[in-house]
Amino acid sequence: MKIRALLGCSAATLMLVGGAHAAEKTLTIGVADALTGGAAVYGLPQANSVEMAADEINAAGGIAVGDDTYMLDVIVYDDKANPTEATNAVRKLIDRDGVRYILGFCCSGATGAVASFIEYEDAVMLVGNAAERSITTQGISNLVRTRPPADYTGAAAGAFVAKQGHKRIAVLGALETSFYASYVEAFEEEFKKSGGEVIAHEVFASKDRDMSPQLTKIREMQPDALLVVGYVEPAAFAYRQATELGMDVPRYGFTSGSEEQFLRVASSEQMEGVWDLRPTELTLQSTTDAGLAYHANYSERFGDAPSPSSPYAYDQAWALKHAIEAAGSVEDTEAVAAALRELEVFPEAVMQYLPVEGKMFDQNGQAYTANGAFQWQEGHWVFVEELPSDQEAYSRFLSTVN
Amino acid sequence: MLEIRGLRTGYGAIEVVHGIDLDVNEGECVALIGANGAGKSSTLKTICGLLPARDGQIRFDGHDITNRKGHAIVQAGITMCPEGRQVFPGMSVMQNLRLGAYARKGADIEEMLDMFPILRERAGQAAGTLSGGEQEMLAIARALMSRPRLCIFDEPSLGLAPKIVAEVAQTIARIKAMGMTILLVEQNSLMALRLADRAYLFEAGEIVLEGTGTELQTHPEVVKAYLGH
Amino acid sequence: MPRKQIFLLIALAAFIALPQLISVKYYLHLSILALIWVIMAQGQNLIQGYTGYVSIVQAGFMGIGAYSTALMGSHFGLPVTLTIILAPLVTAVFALATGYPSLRVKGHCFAIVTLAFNMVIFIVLLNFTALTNGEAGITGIPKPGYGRGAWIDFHDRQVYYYFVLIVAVAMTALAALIVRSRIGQILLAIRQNEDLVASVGVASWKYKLFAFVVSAMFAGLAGALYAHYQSFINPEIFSVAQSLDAILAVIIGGSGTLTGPVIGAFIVVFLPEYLRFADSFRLILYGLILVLATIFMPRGIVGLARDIASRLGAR
Amino acid sequence: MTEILQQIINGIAIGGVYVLIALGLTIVFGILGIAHFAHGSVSMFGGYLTFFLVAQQGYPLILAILVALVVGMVLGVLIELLAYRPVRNANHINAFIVALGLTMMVEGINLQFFGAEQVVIPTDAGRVFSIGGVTLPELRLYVILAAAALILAMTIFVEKTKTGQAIRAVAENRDAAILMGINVQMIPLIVFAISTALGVAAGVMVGSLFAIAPGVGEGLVVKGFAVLILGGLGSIPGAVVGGIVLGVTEALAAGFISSAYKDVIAFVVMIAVLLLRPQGLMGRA
Repeated sequence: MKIRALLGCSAATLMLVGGAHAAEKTLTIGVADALTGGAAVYGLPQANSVEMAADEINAAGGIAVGDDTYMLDVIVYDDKANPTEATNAVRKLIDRDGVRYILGFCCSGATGAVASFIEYEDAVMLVGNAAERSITTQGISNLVRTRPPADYTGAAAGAFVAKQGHKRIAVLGALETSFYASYVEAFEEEFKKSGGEVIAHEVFASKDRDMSPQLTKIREMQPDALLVVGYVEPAAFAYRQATELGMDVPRYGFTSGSEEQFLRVASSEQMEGVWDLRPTELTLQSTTDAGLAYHANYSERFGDAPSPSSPYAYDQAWALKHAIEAAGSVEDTEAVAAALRELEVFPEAVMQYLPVEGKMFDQNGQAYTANGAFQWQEGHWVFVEELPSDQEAYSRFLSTVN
Repeated sequence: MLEIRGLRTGYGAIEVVHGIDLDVNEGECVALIGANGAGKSSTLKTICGLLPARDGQIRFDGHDITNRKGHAIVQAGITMCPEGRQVFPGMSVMQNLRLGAYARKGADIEEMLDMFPILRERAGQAAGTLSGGEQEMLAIARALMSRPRLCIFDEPSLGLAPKIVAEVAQTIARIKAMGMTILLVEQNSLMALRLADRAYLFEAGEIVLEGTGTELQTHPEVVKAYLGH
Repeated sequence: MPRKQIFLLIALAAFIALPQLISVKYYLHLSILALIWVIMAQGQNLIQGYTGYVSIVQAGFMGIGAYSTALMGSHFGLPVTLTIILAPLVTAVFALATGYPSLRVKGHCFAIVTLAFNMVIFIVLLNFTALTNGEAGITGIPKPGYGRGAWIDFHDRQVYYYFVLIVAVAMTALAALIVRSRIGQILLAIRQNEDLVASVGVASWKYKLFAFVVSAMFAGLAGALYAHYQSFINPEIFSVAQSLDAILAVIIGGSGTLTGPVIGAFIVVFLPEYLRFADSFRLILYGLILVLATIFMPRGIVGLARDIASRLGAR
Repeated sequence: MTEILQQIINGIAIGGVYVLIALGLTIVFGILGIAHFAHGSVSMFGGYLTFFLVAQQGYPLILAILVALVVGMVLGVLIELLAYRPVRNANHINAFIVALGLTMMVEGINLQFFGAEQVVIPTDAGRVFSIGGVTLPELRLYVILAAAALILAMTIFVEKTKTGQAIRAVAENRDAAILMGINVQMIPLIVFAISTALGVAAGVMVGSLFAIAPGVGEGLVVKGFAVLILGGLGSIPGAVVGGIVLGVTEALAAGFISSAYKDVIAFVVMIAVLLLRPQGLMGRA
């Protein structure tokens, strides 16, 4: 008994001594993301993945800045994907909690609201799944984004579909959502280059679940193929109702939905042959070792498989760690923001980033990943091929947009 | 049969009936007369449970029915043929009549149609499309459908042409002849007093005079104020 | 001095001193939003509290004000102060067009029809992308004044706070003037008994339309102030949910009073902060508060305070 | 021609759902004069419950629907007793505010119990019938038939049964109904039970044909009120005609005018009816 107490005592003393050696400090980082409401499907896994990354960084010894080691502490606020709530959440993080590094951001509206003022704050903003292009066209020096804009993927998709030999294609999608609209726009531009034509732009709203009127109209126009662009919940209905209306043309899409999400709505037979043309994101068939580890750790910790887009936020945390270490300061946000722009793709990254001039983020703060063509085959999404994407060219193009 | 003691009632902050005593005996026809707003209709509504009593007691067949729910009072055997007829305008004449018998089992509509032949002609028509006189007949027939022991009439002649008024008066007389106990409120005081065995005169929420129909018909005050010559 | 005026002065002094008392700037941010909501709620109160018509389109009108000030600025290059003044007028045009058909029905149906209008406004803001830029919204909306570093810099939140405070006080005063005028008396009479008003030969629809349009102009102004404060707008902020918040503000504060909307606006903005602990239950809690308040406190906090004051006074 | 026919078929299925929602709303409005705004969310609760029983508890679909109907009826009765009855005699605004509060509560409860992800009630009906190019999925056919059956049952109930007649009587003239010996305290409870049952049926239809998700109920209740205004307030035939008209209008608008503005067009039709015929298509002047 006595011996064990003695041992315990000396262990405590050792730890005290160790602690006094190099100061161990806490760096609080913030997450603003949709934790409730319809967008929580995207936001909640992102918030989870940041917390997981923070723990992993801490376990690996934290962030080393000079003699100090910083352990990460994460505060998470719900922005409900609503612009006012997002502004409130970030204001609170900066003004009240004294946070300088803000991660998360799944959804474009809320992200745009924060992006409109973040430039003037002593803070760095890392955007995840929000795909609206304008977020990285405003030249905001303290903002970076891990997800490529939707039109970057749309162009690659247009070239791919043209290659399949289709000439007349009908689009059905959430075209009021601007990143979907920009996907279609870029798609159309590429598609036209090989003599194709988009013969219909039909719209569904995010709450619509009955697309049969639009599909009936499209059916009457006898297109070669159908392109469905939108959130997975309505898109799944579009696929199902297209078969119910007896349409048997090839179906392409940009939805990034999981197998379970589609199977809840449509049968596997109804989904057979559907293409999803999207950023490669996290798919078990095409991922790296880091991706497999991420999937395993996330599943174990949260009891649920991670959403394919959640690593955008996980990678933010690691990018931040590397940038702070490179900048050698946690206080100097300008230096950290600059270091992010200079960062090379790091081994912990889960998404497969395509560097621009050797850097993870281009001069606009935008990162690029590979795009892929996935096809539904007998109940599963199968990775078929990588879509040809030219990130260097797109990056130059992005710099010209304002 | 019906005994009212010290009844007070009113709307919101305003009291309109200030403690009245009133009796209706079995088989009797009692009329309440008086000026507009004297509290006659409010008294009737309170008896039927449409308006809460603030004070006093209403007894029917020896049972206290003060502030009982409206439907319970109908079940106890009191029914009212309301002011302005209040038929269910979108429903047919037959449906209106059947509703009259809602509170009891069975319905002898044939009997009622024999008594009011005009309703037989209109049986399938929506009640709202009937003329005023026809609606009054329907309202009376509907009230009788519940086989009441006390039948209350609230302003049955209101807004009707003189010829129809006479018809209504005859009808009430017929019902009285059948042995029905009747409590009647009527603007047309002469008609009321001719029909009534006894009558009460209301003034500003109080009963100021009581007597047989014939007595009141000749009472100088009544003659001067209500019968007008 | 009468008690009422003393109370008024104390309240005003408190609002003026508020930024100096706030140590965490986040609460200054919320206070600015709350003052913008005061204008919203005063407008809502005119139609809901004084006229007795529950309108569910206040956020839609706020959106029209916000988008019109932003678009007039970016398309015609008009100065910010001018577009802020014009925004309520643009809103008034839309309010006239929506108010006329809506006011043909009463009570609950009026509420539903106005709600449909809010949905229409929302759908148009979302889909008319050529003008509104759809869901992505409009970014970089300029502040009033002469830019960063000018002697009055509206980027400074304290400055913006006092700016919004002045407007909110002015609009509350305007609401008071309207309520005390003959028009206000007729509006009150309409709430009490519309048929009676009509029967004495007053064309009640004109007064209702007036109340509706003025209430919309309040919302339009609030929207304009919001747009320039946040520098960002998108349709989401102007959905039906926000219109319901405006109703909540009036009911909780005390409908048909001038103080009620002020209290209600602050509650609507600050309450969510204090309900964070129950984040996922927030909707349930909100709804419960609304139901219980309507049943047990139908005259809002102001009504409750008055009851308590008069009871204390009676002792 | 095929296209128009197909669009009408498309519209009738959703129109049937609108009718059921509107029927529930219209009887409540007729009896209590209340715009029962929470109706949509309560209906969705029924749909969610059915999903929960089928997908998570393994109940057969029919049994699950029956349980949901009963639970829905009890819930409807509770809502009337606890929320609407206390404001019965207050200003009509208060009743509407209570309705709004209830909507928030029920939406919150749905979110809490069933989550934010969309939910689809699984069914076995996967066949598609095709007649001359016009297609009709099996499930839609069932929905149309079920809606028709419920409308018929509702009509028979109101026209032919004593309780149904009492409900109509209270709607037409509350005081006169009291004089008939109708217990007017009981009627609202019965009405809420029936209304909620119809709503739950609509919720099950939406949940199997489409999906239930946060906000769907609110969207549906607004459409339900549009139907009421179209058809005539408190009118049962009005709800039937208005619901079909709205459903078909939406399909035709989406198919031939603009899919982005189909809801706007539906509301414009409602406003036009309001201006030209304020009492609604089937309402009495």
